[in-house]
Amino acid sequence: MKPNKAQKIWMYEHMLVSRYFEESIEKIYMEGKSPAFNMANGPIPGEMHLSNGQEPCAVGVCAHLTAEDVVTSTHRPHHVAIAKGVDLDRMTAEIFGKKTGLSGGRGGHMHIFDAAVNFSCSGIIAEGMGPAAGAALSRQLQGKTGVAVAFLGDGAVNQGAFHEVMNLAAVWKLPVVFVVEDNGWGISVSKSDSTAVEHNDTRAAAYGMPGYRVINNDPVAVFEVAGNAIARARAGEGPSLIEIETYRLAGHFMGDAEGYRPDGEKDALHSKDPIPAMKRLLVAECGWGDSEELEITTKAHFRVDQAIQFARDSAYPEPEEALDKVFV
Amino acid sequence: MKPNKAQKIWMYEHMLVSRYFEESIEKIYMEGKSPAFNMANGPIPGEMHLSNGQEPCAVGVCAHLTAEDVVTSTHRPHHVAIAKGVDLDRMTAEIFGKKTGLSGGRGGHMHIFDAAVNFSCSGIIAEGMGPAAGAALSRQLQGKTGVAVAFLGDGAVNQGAFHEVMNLAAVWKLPVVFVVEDNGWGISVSKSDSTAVEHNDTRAAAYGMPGYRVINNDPVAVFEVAGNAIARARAGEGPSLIEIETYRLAGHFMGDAEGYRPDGEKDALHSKDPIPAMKRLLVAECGWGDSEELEITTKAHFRVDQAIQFARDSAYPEPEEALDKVFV
Amino acid sequence: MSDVAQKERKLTIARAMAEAVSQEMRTDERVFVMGEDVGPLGGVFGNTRGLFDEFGASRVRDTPISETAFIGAAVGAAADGMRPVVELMFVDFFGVCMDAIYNLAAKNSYFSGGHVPVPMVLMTSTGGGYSDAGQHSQCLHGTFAHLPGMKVVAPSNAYDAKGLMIAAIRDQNPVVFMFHKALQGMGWLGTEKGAINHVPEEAYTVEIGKAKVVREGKDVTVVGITSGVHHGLKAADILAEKGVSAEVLDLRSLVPLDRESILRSVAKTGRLIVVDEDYHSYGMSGEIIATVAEQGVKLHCAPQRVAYPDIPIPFSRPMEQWALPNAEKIVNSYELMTR
Amino acid sequence: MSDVAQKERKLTIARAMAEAVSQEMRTDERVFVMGEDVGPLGGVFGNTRGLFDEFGASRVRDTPISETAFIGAAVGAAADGMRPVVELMFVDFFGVCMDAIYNLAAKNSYFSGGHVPVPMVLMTSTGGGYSDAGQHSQCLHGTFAHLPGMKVVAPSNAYDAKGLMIAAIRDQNPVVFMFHKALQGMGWLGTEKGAINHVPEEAYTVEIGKAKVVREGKDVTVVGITSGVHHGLKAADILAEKGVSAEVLDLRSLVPLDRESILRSVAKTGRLIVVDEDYHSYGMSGEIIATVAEQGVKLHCAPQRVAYPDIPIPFSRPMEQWALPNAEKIVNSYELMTR
Ligand SMILES: Cc1ncc(C[n+]2csc(CCOP(=O)(O)OP(=O)(O)O)c2C)c(N)n1
Ligand SMILES: Cc1ncc(C[n+]2csc(CCOP(=O)(O)OP(=O)(O)O)c2C)c(N)n1
Ligand SMILES: [Mg+2]
Ligand SMILES: [Mg+2]
Repeated sequence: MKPNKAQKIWMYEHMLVSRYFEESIEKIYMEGKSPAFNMANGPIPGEMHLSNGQEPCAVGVCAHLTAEDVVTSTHRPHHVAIAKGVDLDRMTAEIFGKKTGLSGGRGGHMHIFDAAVNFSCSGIIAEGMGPAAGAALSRQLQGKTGVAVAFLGDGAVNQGAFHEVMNLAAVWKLPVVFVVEDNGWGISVSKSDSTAVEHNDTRAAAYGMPGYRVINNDPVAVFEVAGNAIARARAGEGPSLIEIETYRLAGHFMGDAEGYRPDGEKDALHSKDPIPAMKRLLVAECGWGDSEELEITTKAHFRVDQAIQFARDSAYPEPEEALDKVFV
Repeated sequence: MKPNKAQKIWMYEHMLVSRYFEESIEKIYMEGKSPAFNMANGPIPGEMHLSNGQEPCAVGVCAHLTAEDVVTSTHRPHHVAIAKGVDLDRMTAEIFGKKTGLSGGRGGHMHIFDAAVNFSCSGIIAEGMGPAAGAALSRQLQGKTGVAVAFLGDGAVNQGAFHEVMNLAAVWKLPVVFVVEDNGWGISVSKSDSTAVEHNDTRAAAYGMPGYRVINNDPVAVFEVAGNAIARARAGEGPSLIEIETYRLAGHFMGDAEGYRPDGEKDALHSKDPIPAMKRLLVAECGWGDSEELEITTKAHFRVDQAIQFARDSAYPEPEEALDKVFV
Repeated sequence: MSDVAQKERKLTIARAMAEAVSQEMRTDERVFVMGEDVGPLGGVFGNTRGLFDEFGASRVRDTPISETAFIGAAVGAAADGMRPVVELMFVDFFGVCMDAIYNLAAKNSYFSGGHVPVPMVLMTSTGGGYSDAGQHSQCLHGTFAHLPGMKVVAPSNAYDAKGLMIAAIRDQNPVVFMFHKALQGMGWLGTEKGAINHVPEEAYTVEIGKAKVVREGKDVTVVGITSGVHHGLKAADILAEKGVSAEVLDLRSLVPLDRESILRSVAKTGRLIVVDEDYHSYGMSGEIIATVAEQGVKLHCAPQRVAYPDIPIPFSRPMEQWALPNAEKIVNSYELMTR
Repeated sequence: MSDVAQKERKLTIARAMAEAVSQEMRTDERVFVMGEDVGPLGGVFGNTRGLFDEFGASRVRDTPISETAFIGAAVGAAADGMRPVVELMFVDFFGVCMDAIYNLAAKNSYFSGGHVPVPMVLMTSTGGGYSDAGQHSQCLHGTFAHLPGMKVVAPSNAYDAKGLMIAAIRDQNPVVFMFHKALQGMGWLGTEKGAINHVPEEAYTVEIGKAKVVREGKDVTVVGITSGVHHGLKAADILAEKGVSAEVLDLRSLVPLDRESILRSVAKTGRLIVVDEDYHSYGMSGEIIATVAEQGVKLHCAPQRVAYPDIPIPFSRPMEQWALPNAEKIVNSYELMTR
């Protein structure tokens, strides 16, 4: 299925929101961390994994999902969370560790939970696979609508959980789709140094599951392939695997010197930045002009700035709140 | 490569030894366990997983191995241990929990270790995969000869360790061969109810590894396929996966009522018992006669009876020895 | 009397567990069971017997040997409104799936600020004594109890097993339900008569986090769980013959831990012996003794523990039986502390 | 003096660990390194920096994100005569690979009757304090120490780090080497000055299983490991100003545990405070207190612990900092026990 104009614009808009969000987080993250870079300092402490460049994976898939559908994401979750419709104010407040955050500051950037849109993520590689399959099982058992999508990285495919869950989902014909964001790296280790096959879509055959690969980090191609896989899941025909060639434009996390990158890789990736590419497509196919661009950009910036203001204005939790919510 | 006469006889002989060993263990295991079957009682307490019917996997592979080659086996290890040349007296004593056992009675039937022939096994599903790959890595790093073979069951293929080790072995081109003993069952759960593909040889492609399937529990066919895979590993060309269709003629463990078996399965399997089949082959192809049969059977029984006598005659360890060998 | 006798309804822990799950499945559509061989076989240890026949293959699901997958799936199903009861066949296998248990099931409530609770039960068998060696005989309740976010219960008898299981299924939080193989009442694992007791037909709960004085006494408090409780009761009989009155406390739950009941009993008796089949160091026995020590409870003599030594569990019977806690060791411990 | 100053060779724990491994690799062909990002990157926490350049890709191996595979492989390589040093990037990830650690590496010596030793080192980072949240900030040394068959060491300073690492590599048994991120001396994780100390150039060992009195005192014994030692030292300074003389004991090793040194110190001071960044219950703090209690050491007051509460580690700074042990809590604990 091809995206119509509205869907293309929806994708572009969410790509813009996500990118501007990450750029803003990047700046704020550095507050209080210079001259001496110490992760513990600043308004956003701890690790920070930015998704710049990987927006196509998020929007191309989530364009087909509603709030009732379930998504599990990774340690690099912002773009997916935004495309899934997570409450941006409360997500930002969570990243700042504020009381108004989705989890009251208990989780932070690697632990974004928004029950209202069935989104969650985690910091352990491939850990979202099981819960996605389980949510899909829940819908199957209850005869309820809704599918589950598990996002994971190319490095995560080599984790045992991937194999176990792929097999289980296939044996039980669960309404779930597995989406591999292939940015070619697992921190400093390249996909080719860690993966025995060139591309992971070939691994779907090991589970009698359809496997697809999308190249060139193309949101429209992702939309088409994901649309079919998700429709298949909704129709009760079982799970699919999609590997998307995408670009990690930033470091693995903030503070990464990226010395492991081959010369020129960074520039080459930036020259293929999916956001200008998507804009060119809108201009070519959807009569996109400066006024539309200005309007959508302004709107995107406004939403993000508003969320960041909300986070900054929010209070920190009381220290003792650390003791709550261990059990409910 | 085809087995010559001597190799066929070697395989048959070790099949006989293994089978008679299991039949003897089966009898002895029941001593002290009737009328009330209590695992804790008798000369051989605890769980007992017999290998009756799976002898072809052991002899067809181990016919190509020497003492320096490394083998890791499973919770169902006797046939493989015998084919690998494990000290039968001390292995039997270990199964009886005697001081003269390979591990002084600390391990028992699921933990047979014979360093002299580089054999080990364990009670956790797919746990032998990593150590086999590691031994292969050790040989690769040291430029030493010798390959490693990991045996596992069809049920174990769905354990995460399988996936991780297959990938690692392929990426590092390790001299290791993975042998799946496909008896169609994981305790009471059938392969078809737990595995998303019909046969696991297809899963080798997920690691860019050659995958083979041997049907009909045929020792000669196993010999041929394993010979090629092991030669490939010795030549430094990397790992392979072999799935062997085999038969579990006994229950999962002693005491298993086997109510989960479809009607007639047990009889059908016994009618395909690989031992009489192998004898017919020797008769047809190697001029095998009653005298040869009598001689080899007598020899096999003698060896096993001797080992069992050794185990029975051996003393139990002193209780306090339980404290030794935690650290060396 | 005979009237009471008729009312007696003695069950094994295995049957009590299965009855609890089936009763909850009848009244609560959200409850379902997953695990290896929990279906037609009824569980290797009998605790799901009959469920497959009554509820069918979709609510009583045999799984592949993929603990990480199906326990992770249980977390996702629980988050989506179901009430999974999953089985890890032997606790010894926790090493292949602990992430799904301690990082996922146990922490999602906290990570989500309480918005995504994980109401699931993880059943798992523990314990040795029948020569199943070092990968099939461990208790490991201390390992689970050390990690925050999951409740940990372990019954010593069928009555508690049913009540704790129903309480666990109805709990909004992940509950690890550890059943000791020697107490299951499966003939082939031997039978501890003391674990087979009266179980009411109707559904009832035993509150999670409350210990129980299973025998009153005034000279020494013996604290234990599962098998340790039965060793303690046998020791109390022997001590009684020697004129010593031992109180036996069944913790029943390690998380939450009923520290009050421990302190109350020890304050009364002035002596403490902790019995634990789990490994000696950095586990339950140390925690119980520390609980009493840090409160400054006045004792007549130093508290002692009868725990499993810090060694893998040996296969050979003489070595394993020697290493296990038992009534004699408890009696000796008492005599040493009062010498 | 200036002469001594020149001889001073201050290193961070990260550099001391890398130096120890490189020196052993030079003298022992069997030693090699495996883990995620241990190669060109030099380890996320700097403890393999320089090794790849000196020894190359075959002896310093980046792995896929497959902990079960490469730790299991380390066991097989060790059994085959090699001396692998493998890294589990964060101890929080133990849940995906604990079977290979506790059932395989830790038990093969026992299962083989001592015929197949497993001489390997598992390096893993621990600890929080920099807002890395609940899956990247745990200590968990109690979890490893509870399970038999592996030695567990954790240095508080660079001198011990080098000596313990060399001892671990030369040990015939599996050794879990836990290094605390806040003590690594990586600027981006903050810097604990007290962890950076003089490290002799030549190879040397620190005996595994021996605690060290890092500050002598007579009024109270503060027992800790890694970060806890530094909290204890800071508390001792504060207490000194109040005229209280605190002795600080750095355990350095949890398995084997140097119970003698603990008892000796507490017998002298008559007071005990255990500091632990690992979870409060069923862990190290309970074991240390029980060790003293069961020996009946006469104390002036009840022993206390300053440990991490039984909650997942929160991300938000005010909550995490409030939950962590620190010098003030130790001082308060002392003042409460002596009030
Ligand atoms: C089980 C586990 N092992 C290791 C890590 C440390 N780690 C965090 S992110 C990462 C790289 C992941 O690579 P990939 O899956 O490709 O995702 P990407 O970072 O490229 O988005 C690693 C190794 C972890 N979080 N969990
Ligand atoms: C990790 C793990 N999960 C479950 C078990 C329990 N278990 C022992 S044998 C077995 C079945 C194994 O089936 P398969 O691998 O086909 O070997 P087979 O018994 O058929 O020889 C199971 C589930 C185990 N030992 N380890
Ligand atoms: Mg990647
Ligand atoms: Mg099988």
